[in-house]
Amino acid sequence: MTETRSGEQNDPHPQPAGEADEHPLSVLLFSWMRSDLFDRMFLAGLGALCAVLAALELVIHRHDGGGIDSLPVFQGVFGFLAFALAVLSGWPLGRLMRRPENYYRDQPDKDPDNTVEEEKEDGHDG
Amino acid sequence: MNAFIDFYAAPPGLTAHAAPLLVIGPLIAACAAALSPSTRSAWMISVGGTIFAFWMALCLAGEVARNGVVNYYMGGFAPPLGIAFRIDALGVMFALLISGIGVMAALFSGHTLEAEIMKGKRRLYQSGFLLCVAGLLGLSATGDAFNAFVFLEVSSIGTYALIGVGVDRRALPAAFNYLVMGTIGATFFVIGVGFLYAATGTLNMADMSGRLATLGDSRVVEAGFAFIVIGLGLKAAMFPLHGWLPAAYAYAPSLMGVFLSATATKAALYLMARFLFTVFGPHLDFVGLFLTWVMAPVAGAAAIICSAQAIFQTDIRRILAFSSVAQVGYIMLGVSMASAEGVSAGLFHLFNQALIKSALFMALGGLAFNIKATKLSDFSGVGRTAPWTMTAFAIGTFSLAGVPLTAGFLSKWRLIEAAFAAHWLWAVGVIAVSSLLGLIYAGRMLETIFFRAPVSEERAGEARFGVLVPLWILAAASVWYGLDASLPVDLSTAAAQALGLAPAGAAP
Amino acid sequence: MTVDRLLDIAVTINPGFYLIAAAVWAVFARGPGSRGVALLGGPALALLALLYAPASGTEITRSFFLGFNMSLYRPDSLSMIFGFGFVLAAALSGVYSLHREDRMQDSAGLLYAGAAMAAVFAGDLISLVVFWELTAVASVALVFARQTKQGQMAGMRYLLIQLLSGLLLMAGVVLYGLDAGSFLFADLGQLHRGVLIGMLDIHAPGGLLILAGVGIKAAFPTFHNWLTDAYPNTTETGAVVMSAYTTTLAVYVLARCFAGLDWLVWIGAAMTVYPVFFAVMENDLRRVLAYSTNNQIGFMVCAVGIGTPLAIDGAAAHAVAHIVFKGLLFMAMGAVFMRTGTTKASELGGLHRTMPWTTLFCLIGAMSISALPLFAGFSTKSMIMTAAHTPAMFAVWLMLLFASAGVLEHSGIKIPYFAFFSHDSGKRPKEAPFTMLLAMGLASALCLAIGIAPGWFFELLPYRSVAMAFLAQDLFTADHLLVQMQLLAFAVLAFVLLKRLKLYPTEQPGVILDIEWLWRKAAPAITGVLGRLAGRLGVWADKAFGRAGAGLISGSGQIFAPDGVVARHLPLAGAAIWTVALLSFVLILAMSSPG
Amino acid sequence: MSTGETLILATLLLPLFTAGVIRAIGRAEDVRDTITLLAGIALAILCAAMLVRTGEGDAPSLVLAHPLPGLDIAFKLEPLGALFALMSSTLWAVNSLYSFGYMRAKRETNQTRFYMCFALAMAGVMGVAMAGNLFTMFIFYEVLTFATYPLVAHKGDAAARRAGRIYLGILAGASVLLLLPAIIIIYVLAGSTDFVAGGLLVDKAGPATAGLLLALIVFGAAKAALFPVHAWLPNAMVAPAPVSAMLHAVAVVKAGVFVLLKVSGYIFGADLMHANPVTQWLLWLAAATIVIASLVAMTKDEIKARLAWSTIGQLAYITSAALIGGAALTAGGLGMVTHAVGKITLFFGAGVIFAATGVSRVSEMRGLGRRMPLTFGAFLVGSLSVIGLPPFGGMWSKFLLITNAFDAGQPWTAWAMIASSILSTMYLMPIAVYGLLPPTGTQPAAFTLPGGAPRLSLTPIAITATLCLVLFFLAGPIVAFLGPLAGGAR
Repeated sequence: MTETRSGEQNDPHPQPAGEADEHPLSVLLFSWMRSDLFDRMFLAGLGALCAVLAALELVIHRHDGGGIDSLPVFQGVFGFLAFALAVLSGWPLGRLMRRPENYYRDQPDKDPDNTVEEEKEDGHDG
Repeated sequence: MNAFIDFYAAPPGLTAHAAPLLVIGPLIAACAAALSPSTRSAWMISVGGTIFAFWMALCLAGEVARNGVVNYYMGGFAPPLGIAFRIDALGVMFALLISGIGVMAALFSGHTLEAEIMKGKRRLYQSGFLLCVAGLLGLSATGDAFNAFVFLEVSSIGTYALIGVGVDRRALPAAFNYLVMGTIGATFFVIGVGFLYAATGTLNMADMSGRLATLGDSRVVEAGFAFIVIGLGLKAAMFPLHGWLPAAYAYAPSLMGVFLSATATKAALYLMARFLFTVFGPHLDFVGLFLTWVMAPVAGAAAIICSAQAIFQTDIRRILAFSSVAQVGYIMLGVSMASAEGVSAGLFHLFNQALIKSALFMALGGLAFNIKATKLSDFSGVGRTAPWTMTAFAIGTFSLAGVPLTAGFLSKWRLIEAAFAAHWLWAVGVIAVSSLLGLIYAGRMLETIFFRAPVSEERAGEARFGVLVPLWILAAASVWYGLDASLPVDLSTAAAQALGLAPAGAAP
Repeated sequence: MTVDRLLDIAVTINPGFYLIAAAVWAVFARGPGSRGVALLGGPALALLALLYAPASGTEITRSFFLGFNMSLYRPDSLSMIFGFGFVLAAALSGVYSLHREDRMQDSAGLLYAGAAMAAVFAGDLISLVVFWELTAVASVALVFARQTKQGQMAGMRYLLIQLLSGLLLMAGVVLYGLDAGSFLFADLGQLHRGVLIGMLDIHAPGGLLILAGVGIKAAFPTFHNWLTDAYPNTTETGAVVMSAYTTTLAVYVLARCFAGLDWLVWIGAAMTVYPVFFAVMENDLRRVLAYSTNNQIGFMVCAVGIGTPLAIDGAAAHAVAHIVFKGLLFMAMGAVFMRTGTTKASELGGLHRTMPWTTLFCLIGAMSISALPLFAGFSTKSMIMTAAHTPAMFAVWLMLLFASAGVLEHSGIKIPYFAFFSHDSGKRPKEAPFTMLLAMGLASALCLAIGIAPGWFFELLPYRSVAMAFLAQDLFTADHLLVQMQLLAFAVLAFVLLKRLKLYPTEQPGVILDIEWLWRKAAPAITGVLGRLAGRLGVWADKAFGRAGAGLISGSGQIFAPDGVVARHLPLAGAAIWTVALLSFVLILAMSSPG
Repeated sequence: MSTGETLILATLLLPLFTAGVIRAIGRAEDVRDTITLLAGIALAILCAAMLVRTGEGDAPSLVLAHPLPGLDIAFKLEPLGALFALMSSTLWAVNSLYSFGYMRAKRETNQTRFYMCFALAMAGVMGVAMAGNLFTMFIFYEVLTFATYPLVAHKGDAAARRAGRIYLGILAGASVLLLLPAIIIIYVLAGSTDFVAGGLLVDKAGPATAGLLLALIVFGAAKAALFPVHAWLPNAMVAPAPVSAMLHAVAVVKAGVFVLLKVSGYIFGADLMHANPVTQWLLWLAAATIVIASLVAMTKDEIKARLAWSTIGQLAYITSAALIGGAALTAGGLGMVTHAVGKITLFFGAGVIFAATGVSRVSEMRGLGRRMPLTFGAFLVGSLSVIGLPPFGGMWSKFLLITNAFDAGQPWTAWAMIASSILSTMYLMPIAVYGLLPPTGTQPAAFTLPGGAPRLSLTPIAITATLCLVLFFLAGPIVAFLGPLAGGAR
């Protein structure tokens, strides 16, 4: 912990992107991601890949269980929908179930007035 | 009695006359003490007289062990003309007890009379004490109902006087009360004996017993029975007739406390047992009814109520006195079972009780020089300043409360055993509860004595050596008989047999 | 005694004991050399013991202990693969934790690994219970090692739940063994194609209790919150260690005891699905990984429930692979946690600039868990998916497929994306220490090794021939690769589209309610009320007893005291009256007697 | 006199003699303390010798006195007694060492009386352990009661005296009112009170009588602290820490359950325990005691009160084993040992903390373990053992107890034990864990004692904590040793 905090203090003023303290490996491996080209082409590329994968079904014979999975591009469509469902359900569920950070009153005290109450709560949790 | 079978304590000539000598010895000593030149010589005579009596009791024990019963006719005149002594195992047990305690009390008296009795009266006091001893011994040895009355009164009259003589002013009313109640008891007793004489025409107890058996249902006999048991009940401090006892024991000079607590009520109990079982016999309906419906409940009540009263006393001697009444309850409870186990357990308890109570009063009396007051609180922390005295006191208290490894424990054990064997479960409960109460008052005394801070610094000092010797003999006896009770068990079993109660066979 | 003889004895010792011995060493170890001996020597010894282990199915120690037959070491092909996984985990976490000297964590970690390993090789239920409990004791130390109030409380909750699991297991084992007349695995079940699996009957006395006990450790739904509670609350190394053993051990025990139990299919399927939703909402990335663990264990549980040789192989293989890639992900998050002090997605982002190695390894882990072909997860999970892909279990297969897409979402994308890319948090932490990177590198290599050439790995599986056949005929076929790539590519497409459309929920701080609410919020409130009530009751009872006692004393005092009732009614002057009364009574009694 | 008789006599006399010597040389503190320690070690060696002989089947025996016909003060070793004697004597030696540190650090008064009563209490324990019949056992049971009273009331203030009165009142009261009559009734029924393998009362008492007697004994042996005769135990916590540790974790309370185990095995026998109608009720009561005592323990902030309530619950485990009888007695015997070692460690810890810092409330101990790592570490070990977790001895006893409860068809007892394990975690673990972790709120109390924890008291904690671990491996041999008690192997 202490090590971490000191690490944080070492550079208290983070600098903007594209900077000198970037790791050389990072430049090598990941800098292309920040390029405009990548930004523009990524979605298109991905779409193309999906199209190719769908088209390949015509060439490659697919084993299936005989149910709806015999529909064309079943796994692709299912993957897309499943992903979307999982992500989109985060909205309503989050509203329903998200509570403030210290909901369980187990965070270190930031508010000195809270101390007394915290102490009381401890007994029940043990 | 097997312990005494090969026991020849004296030359045969002396042994032959042991029965009268048992009584005459202390009587002569009493006269000698009264006439002796000094307090010290009176004390030595007193010790000598009691030792002689004890010696004679031992001789008798040997004779009884060998022959069963010792009959002795004064001047060779057989009853009904002559004065007859008839000593059986029960009598021997009491003779041994009374004379033994007498020796201890006499030893003890040498160092305490100075503190409690005015200078001029000390020799007479020794004399009175010996008279008491003689009376009680006579009671245990006589075979004649009227003589029993005489001996009872000899000892009682001595007692009344001796209680009142002390420096404690409160002793005077106590003695007066005792006198009144004791006399009522004696009168009842003699009235009862008169009834019996009218019915049977004899005063010899053995003869009386024989003739009563043939009489059948007789109002006269029944009236006599009632007067005798109530009269003796008064003397024995049977609940609720015990009112005289606490004050008498508590305020008397300590010599009397030591001696009376061990012997006086016990002698009356002896006589009562004698009449209940030898003269009348438990086979008579009214005796059975009395035992079951009067004696047993009254004894149980005594064991509980008086133990509870003892808890609340502030005066340490009154604690012991109430405890005595409660113990009488135990003994009577045993006797009222009318079984060999019960009676022998009761007598065993009686024996232990005599040792314990005299030891306890002795310990308190031994400190009379140092502690004038008798309040329990005055004894705070005495355990630290007088450890030897108070350790003996503690042993006595343990035995009183029935703590294991003491004689008192074993006799309570025997009592419960007998009660269970007689299917008296309520009596088991009574003894258990009363023992608990006993623990409480014992604990209260010991806590004050050992665990509280002393009241003041200068209150220090042990009892004198002369007191410690008999005190520790008694305390040691309590422990010894707690480890090996064969002697008192033997004595009490033989005594119960002498009363005509055969062991049920179921006894282990 | 010759060296040979010593070696003969050495290989008959449960390999877990070597790790436990190393744990004892670690208690006293100071300095990097000595610590290295413990952290690496222990696993090395255990690995040797594994390599020279006796033939499958032999009972080595059959001691008569406590009046029960116990078998401390019974290796077979099922235990070997799990043992192998635990050795890997111990070695990797050993390397990973070299950077920080903390003897308590070192020894607790080794003890934990040793206990888990010993449990896997135990040949009877009693030994299993003992080592099971030992894992709880050892692992809780790792939670406490966080040394924050949050950690303390989480640790207590963790310990209680683990203990509850142990007690249920113990009670179940006792009942089961008493009923069956033996506690030995060998006596309780029979071999299925040479492997002792599914040996317990759920309907026998105690069977359900055992399942419940194991179920808690396997984080069955509604019992899963100890996992999401404890893992985010340990130290950076603690989570790595913890992720490897407890749940994996539970999978092993399920396979050993309940393989083929159809409930497990549905329980497992449910386990794969619901964490997906929680993981989406969750902000703390280590907690996301905990949900992800839950989800992955679901696959294994489901496979165990299917119970065919291929499914069992899949469960075992996936369990070991999961140790590696989930360990790798936790290592990466641990490095982030160590360097930044947090793993909250809302506070992270853009770390790839200064932590590229960590980023790289994390990505390998993410691809592995997402089952991208040529990565470990693909090789192992495929077996499970194939085993489940039957008409009879079509619904289950769909659930697993949904969960696979979900994994990609939370572990494949969310973890690396929010930690290392996403919007720039401005944090510029140092790269992780070398030993940490080394451990991550080794784990990554393993992921690739299992993914690219799984043959050597499949050799270790319980049903070796089935696994080899699967490798030869199914794994790298074109249609298999195609459908997997379809699933992943379309899902990624969904991600990118949702992101562009701003439909992807932003990361926001907060706590997500889960079933734990019951014992973290409701139970304390209820016990608080009850406690206050009981306290009042106690005070009242104390007072009542006090009053009763005082009343008894004063009452009996009024009766028995020197001036009390008894004394008043038995005064000296009244004695004559009593005498006469008693005399009359005795007279009447005597005269009324029948004679 | 044979070797066996000499051994028994020496075992009895050694503590008595020690008590005398302590009394005589009370002023010379160092000599006195050394003698106490040496006596403890010597006694442990004697007990070990007896244990070995008993294990070889050559149990020493001795008849000391015949107070009444058919009633002997007799001693006869058997496995359980030998184990109890060895356990108590070993822990006495350890506890003596602890006492020196504690009593000196606290500058307690009346230390001579303290050590003397301790030695006397050990004589009582030895007597109870070696007793050959119920009568002898009762005698020494009472000796133990009375010898420990001054220790409980040691401080001598009003609170201590009150506690002493409750202690003596309940213990002596129950034994006089209930235990003694029961023993006498047994004596009347069977003609002796000897411990007989298989049961003295077999064929001598009907189920109803046996039930009555059992109830009398279970409540009469109030040292076993079954509800509702438990009240003395929390009250006795006014005593100094070594007393609580030795007497209320080892000697006194274990004497209570030891009596129950012996009575179950050697007076009633398994069949009579099973056949009589009272056993079931008592088992339910024991189960209730287990759970309720644990719940109460959770509410106690005062550490010794918490430990005392924990003891009440744990004793009921062993009482349950005694009630189940038969093979469960072995489990009870093992539980007796493991709980003694675990609990004495906890009491040692509580005492050292109190001596060093004056803190006796759990809520004030947060972070204290940073300053007293050894103490709190040992406390953790003791906690784990008492809870019943590996690798500590308590695990095996808990396991065996639960096994036997299930085996005997007493699932409620087993479930009560399981529930109590959870509860015991909740009341024991926070003490050590919160102690060892850095404080979160206020800073922990400072040492009031210069130099911190008394050195002499730390060694014993380390010893007993180690013993907790050792017992994990010794459980097998102990169970094998106790085998004859269960009437053969299972």
